[in-house]
Amino acid sequence: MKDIVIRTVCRVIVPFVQVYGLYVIFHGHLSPGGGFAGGAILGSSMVLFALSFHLEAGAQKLGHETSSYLESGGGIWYILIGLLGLALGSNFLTNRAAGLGFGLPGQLFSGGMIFLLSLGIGVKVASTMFTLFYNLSEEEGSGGDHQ
Amino acid sequence: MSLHLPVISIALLLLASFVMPLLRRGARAAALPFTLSVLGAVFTVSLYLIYLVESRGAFSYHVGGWPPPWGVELYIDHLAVYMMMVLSSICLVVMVYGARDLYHEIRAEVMSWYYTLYLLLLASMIGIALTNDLFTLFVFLEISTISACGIISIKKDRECIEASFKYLILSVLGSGCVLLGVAMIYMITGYLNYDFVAQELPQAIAEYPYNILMALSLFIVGFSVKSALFPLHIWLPDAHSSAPSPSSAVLSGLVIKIYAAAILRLLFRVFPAELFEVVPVLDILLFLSVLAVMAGSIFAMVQEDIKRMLAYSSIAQIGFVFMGIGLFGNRALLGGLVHIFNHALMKSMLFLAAGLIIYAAGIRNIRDLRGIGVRMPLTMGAFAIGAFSMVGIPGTNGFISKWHLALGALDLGRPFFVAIILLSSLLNGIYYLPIVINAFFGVKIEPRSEHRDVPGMMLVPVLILAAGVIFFGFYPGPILALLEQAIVL
Amino acid sequence: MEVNPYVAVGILLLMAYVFFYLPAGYIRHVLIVLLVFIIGYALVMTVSEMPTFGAVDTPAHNVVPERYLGRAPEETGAVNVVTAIITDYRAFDTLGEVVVLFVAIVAALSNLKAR
Amino acid sequence: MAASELWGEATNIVLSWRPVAVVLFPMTAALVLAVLGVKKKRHIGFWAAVAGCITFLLVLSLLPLLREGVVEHRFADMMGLGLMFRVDLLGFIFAFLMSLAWMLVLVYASHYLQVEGFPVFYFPFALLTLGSCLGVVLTGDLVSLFLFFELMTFSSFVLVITRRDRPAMAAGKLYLYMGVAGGLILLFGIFAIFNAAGTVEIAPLMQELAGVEKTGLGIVFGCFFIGFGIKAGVVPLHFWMPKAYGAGPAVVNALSSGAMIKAGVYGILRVLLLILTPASLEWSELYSFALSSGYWVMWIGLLTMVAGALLALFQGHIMRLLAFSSISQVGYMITGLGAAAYLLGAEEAMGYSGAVLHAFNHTLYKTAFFLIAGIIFYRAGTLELGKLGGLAKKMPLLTAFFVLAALGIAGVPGLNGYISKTLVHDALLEAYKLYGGWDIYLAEKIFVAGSALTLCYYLKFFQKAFLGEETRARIRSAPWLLYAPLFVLGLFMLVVGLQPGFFVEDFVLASTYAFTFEPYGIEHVARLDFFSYQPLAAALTVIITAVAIYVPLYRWKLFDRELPAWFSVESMLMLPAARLFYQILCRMGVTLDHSVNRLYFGVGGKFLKFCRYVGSFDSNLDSFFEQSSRKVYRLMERSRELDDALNEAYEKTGSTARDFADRSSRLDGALNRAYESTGRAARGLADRTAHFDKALDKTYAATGRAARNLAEKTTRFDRALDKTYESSSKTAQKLAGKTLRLERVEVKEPAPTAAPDGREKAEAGDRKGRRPAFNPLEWNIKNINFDQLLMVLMLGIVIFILFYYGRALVDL
Repeated sequence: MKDIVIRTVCRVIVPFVQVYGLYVIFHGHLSPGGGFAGGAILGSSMVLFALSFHLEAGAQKLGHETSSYLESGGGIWYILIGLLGLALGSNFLTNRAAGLGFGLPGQLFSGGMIFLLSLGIGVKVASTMFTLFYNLSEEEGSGGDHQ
Repeated sequence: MSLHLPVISIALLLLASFVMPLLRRGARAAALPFTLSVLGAVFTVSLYLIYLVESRGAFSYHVGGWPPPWGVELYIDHLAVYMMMVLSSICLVVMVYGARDLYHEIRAEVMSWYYTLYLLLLASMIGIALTNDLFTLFVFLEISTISACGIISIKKDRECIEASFKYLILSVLGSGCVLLGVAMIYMITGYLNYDFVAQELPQAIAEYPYNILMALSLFIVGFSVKSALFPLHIWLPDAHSSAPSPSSAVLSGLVIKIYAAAILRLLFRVFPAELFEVVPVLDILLFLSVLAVMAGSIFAMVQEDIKRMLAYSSIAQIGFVFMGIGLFGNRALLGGLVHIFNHALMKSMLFLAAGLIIYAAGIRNIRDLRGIGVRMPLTMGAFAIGAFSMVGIPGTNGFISKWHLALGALDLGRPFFVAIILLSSLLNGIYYLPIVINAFFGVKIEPRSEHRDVPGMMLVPVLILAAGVIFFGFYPGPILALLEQAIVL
Repeated sequence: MEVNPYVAVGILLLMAYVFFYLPAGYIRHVLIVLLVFIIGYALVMTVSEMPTFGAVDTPAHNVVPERYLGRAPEETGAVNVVTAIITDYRAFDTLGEVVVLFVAIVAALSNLKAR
Repeated sequence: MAASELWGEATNIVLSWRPVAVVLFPMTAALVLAVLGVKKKRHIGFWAAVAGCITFLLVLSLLPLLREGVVEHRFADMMGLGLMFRVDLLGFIFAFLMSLAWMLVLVYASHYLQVEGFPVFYFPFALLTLGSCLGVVLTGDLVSLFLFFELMTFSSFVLVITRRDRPAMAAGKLYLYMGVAGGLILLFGIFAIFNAAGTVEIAPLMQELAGVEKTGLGIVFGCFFIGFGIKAGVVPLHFWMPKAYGAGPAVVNALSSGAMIKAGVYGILRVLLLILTPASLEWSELYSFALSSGYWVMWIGLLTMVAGALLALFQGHIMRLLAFSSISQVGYMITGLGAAAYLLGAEEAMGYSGAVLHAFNHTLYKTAFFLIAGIIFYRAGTLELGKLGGLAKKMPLLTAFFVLAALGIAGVPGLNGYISKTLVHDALLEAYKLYGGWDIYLAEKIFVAGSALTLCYYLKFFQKAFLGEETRARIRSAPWLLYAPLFVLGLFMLVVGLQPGFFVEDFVLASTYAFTFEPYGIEHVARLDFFSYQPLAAALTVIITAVAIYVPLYRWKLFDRELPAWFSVESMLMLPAARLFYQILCRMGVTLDHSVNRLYFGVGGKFLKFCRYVGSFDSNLDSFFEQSSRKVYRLMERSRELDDALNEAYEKTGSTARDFADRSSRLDGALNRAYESTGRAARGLADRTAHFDKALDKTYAATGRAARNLAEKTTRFDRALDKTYESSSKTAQKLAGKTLRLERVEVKEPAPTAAPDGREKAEAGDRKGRRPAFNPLEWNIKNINFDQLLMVLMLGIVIFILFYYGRALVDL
């Protein structure tokens, strides 16, 4: 798509969308939202970028390798936080009872592991959307070339 | 610390599967040892858990430290550790085999994906075995469904894609049924935890009879699609015969059984026993299992592809497990449950042996197996042991499960099922024994393709499983002792 | 009302025959439509019997949501109860969801890359 | 009694490893031989013979232990129930005869098998079979017995197919399937016993089975009888034997006939006389069951005896003749056992000891016969009786052994067969004495006839093979090792025949301590004088009858002729029976079929007519549709013509309209100009009115101020009104929403229906035309399309649960 209007608008919009996505992730424990929603917003911003420019341009911004690192990293992060509760002498995925809770309810840095877990989920969801979009569209593109 | 072991083993498997795609280039060679060591660790953990449960009884684990109705609970009882042991042991042995076999069935680029899916499959099955929560059950069900499809379709074959697609569609249908059932149960009881649901259900029966029945039937349908009970088995032969041999072994040996174990838990721990006096669910399961036993054997008799024959035979064997559930007696249930392990041993061994034959001689057709016993005596010897076990010759573990099933049927005064069991044994004999006879004593056919040497790393797992078949045929004591405590009717 | 399970299984098998083995034709279509209606009726019955949505005396209004709604902020530190449930009370399920995403992508990729 | 002094008490249990060693040693030896011996074919025979001898010595080593009591060894955990070895004197007798036969045959085979080219699997599997046979007779519970019985089936299957040619494979498959089926039937019996009694130990279980119905007991016993009877070759189940024997070499047949069929007999013996007879001999329901089952078993035995002998009479092949002879001899044992059960509480020891001794004797002479047949094959290269002749001159030693064995089997006084046959015969006589009745009388006569027939076919064998003109087949020399086993067997035969007391009293009668037999009956047997007038007279009767049968047959040269096809096994008994059965079935079937056919034709004809009618209706309908569509088409054409005409008319009117428009535009221009001039006049007028306007404005402003004050007052009033409106409008909105939804539902448009085009129709027709015939081989479940509501199937369960059980649940 080489429409200058779309490109310009997207270039302007994408950072805002991403900031909004991060907001949704980070304020998941305070307001409606959370890892899944915020991750979806983040992922869709990248998809938007790739759609409006070119697939390759998108791939330059966020390489396949990086996205698969993020992909696994989100899950590993989640499990490691779960094991943190275990390391602190409590059960798997324990939050406040294991001493992870800090801050007053309502503040940004509060709720202990919930914030961190949301981050992991957000990264995971965003990279999943992006990776899936990329692989499927590349597949289609290469299939078209062969025909 | 030891109480955390069940959840640690799940977390370890998940962690390993997450790490697996990160192993690139140089580290790729580490994928296999890494996978094997994780599987070995889980197997060791499962053995230790058996010891733990034997010594201090069943215990429950509250994930996140939240008590049951609020948080997720894992319940580690005898049945759970039994299933965990079965799953992890067979998975370990099959993976040792797959280490060499997979390279000629799938491309090297996707090997790490295969390990990932394999570990995820094991993790989800262990999750299903351990969980005490309906929704967690559903989540793990989803994981196992998708990863099971993944390890079929990873072999880039037209047949594989078709089969796994069919499997996916039907399996997702089953998952949908289960989800709907879970929702209904939650709607009328307000709980997701098994124990609390069981507490609430007797009251709920009076108020919402249709809901509870619908939920029950949805569970049964969902799980029978997944475990390929007779009229819903149509996805199984394609899926299990076209998959790579290690996948077939795991799918046929374990994946269809874990759903049977899950439905067993639901039926006997969640739903009240009075329900079964009014609703003939168990009878329906029983007769479907009888049909499965007969139809599976008869279908298997007309097959020409060896893996397809084994797949049909699995349909018959899952019928035995369901027969144990449907008979609803201590001893019959013992027979059905011990058949989970026994069949996992022998069927995975048979699939691996078939895979070895395909690997070494490139033969899939049963007629071409003539005289192969002379060329591959150890492989065919293991196959023969498996075949004897299928027939139920004493001294093999197939006899043990049939013995207990038949006695269980007689305990309940239903000799008809004994006759069915024996008849199916005879049918098994009719299609398994000629293979063995022809392989060893048949007139040799000149091999069409060149004969590859069988690597020891592939042969050893098959022999280990064959030794297991014999060993547990003579000393089933430990398994039976464990299961006797698992059954609380 | 007692019905023989044999009969039930027999009819089930007949259905299996109809749906799996009967060649496409009018009988098949008519039977399918008939069954869909019956099942639809059954489902409607079930739904109509469900507890009234939002009523106070629904079974789902028990100790579970009570604690979730009343004590989530102090117990978990999260003001948003939904997030508190999915990432703290039932964080294990959410781990499962994350794994579902992962397994979906792995399965898809392994299929695409295996070619 | 002397016996109880010689042997230990039945209650005294000696724990020992020896029975396990006896069973495991040959199996281990088999494994070692299989691994090491495949390459060194020459030595494998020697080592197998050594292993056989060691096994025999091991079996003999049980003897000192038996003097103290019953030898036992248990593996508690094995197979869930425990594996149990238990040796009493009866088991020992069978183990002794089996290991003896095996040792001799293995010694013989180590040389003999060079004619067969040393089949690789023979020796290991022979030893394996020996181990499992010993296991069958040395175990103490039914499950262990079953384990070894199945093992025996599988290992002896390999022996049966030693030759690997087509008939051998066919016979082997028949043997295997019969064995597996028999094993499963046996298993059913074991299940039933275990379920009813709670144990599977071989001990009197009748009391525990008291709750079982008599038919149930009959079924259980039937299961055991069929399961063991298949191995023993009882007549309706014997048909695998001639095939298997005809296809196997002598060394295999000697084992099968000499020892393996004894395992079946042993099983029947244990089940009939121990498990399914009451422990005490007081009259009860159970007791009558034992008696009646004994009666029927006796008759089956007699049938087996006579049928086997009759069929043996007309065999031209030595192996098959001997096979039928084996069947016939098994009949003696079964008869003896049946008589023992029938005489329970009186003279049961007579039948029992006859059966056991006959099993022993049969091993002696039938092994000898097969070994002799082997030597004939070794030297002459053929086993067809028609091609042999005059062997007596060339092989006098062999002839002597043959005569010895033949006289033994025929029951000539002084040899072993006489003793056991006399015992069985006496049992029948005792039964006649006790119960009377024409049937027992008949049974006794049949027994005599069977014995006479036995003598007959051995006479025939002798006459055809050893006498007459000399064979043209090449004769080669045989090593002495082939004759050595015959010496041993001959010695045993003579000893048993001349010193019957030793065997009968010290072994056979002593072994009754495992059972609950009447002491006086045992005494009676012990005091029996075999060389008194009555048994000798009976033997003489048999011989005279035999001669009376044989001479006419020989005179009319019924044996000399080449046996016609209808004279073979199948055509003598099997085929007529089958044909009769078939005809009866056919008669019934045809009648049924005919009537059904007529019914079908009648109904079908009607239906066909109906179909035709419908078809014609259909075609009428078709033509109707066609005609109507043609008319519609015509109509359409006409309308098209109309359309064209209309089009032309439109065009014409169009051109006139254009003219008209041109003219009107001109008119327009003129009008425009007129407007312009009037406009200018109007502007002047407007200027004037503006002045007037300003004046008016001022007045308005003044009035406006007054009006605003008024308005402020009214707004306050308005707000109050608004509030009322708002609340009422909310209600109205809700109402409107509902009506809107209703409207939407009503306004929903019907979906356009797509017309099927011709190609699809053709495809559908094609699919219908290619509907496949029912062929299970082509069942490919892959092709089933599950696009259409797979779910429905599962929901069948839903329906049933919901609508039939829901109501009952509400009442719960």
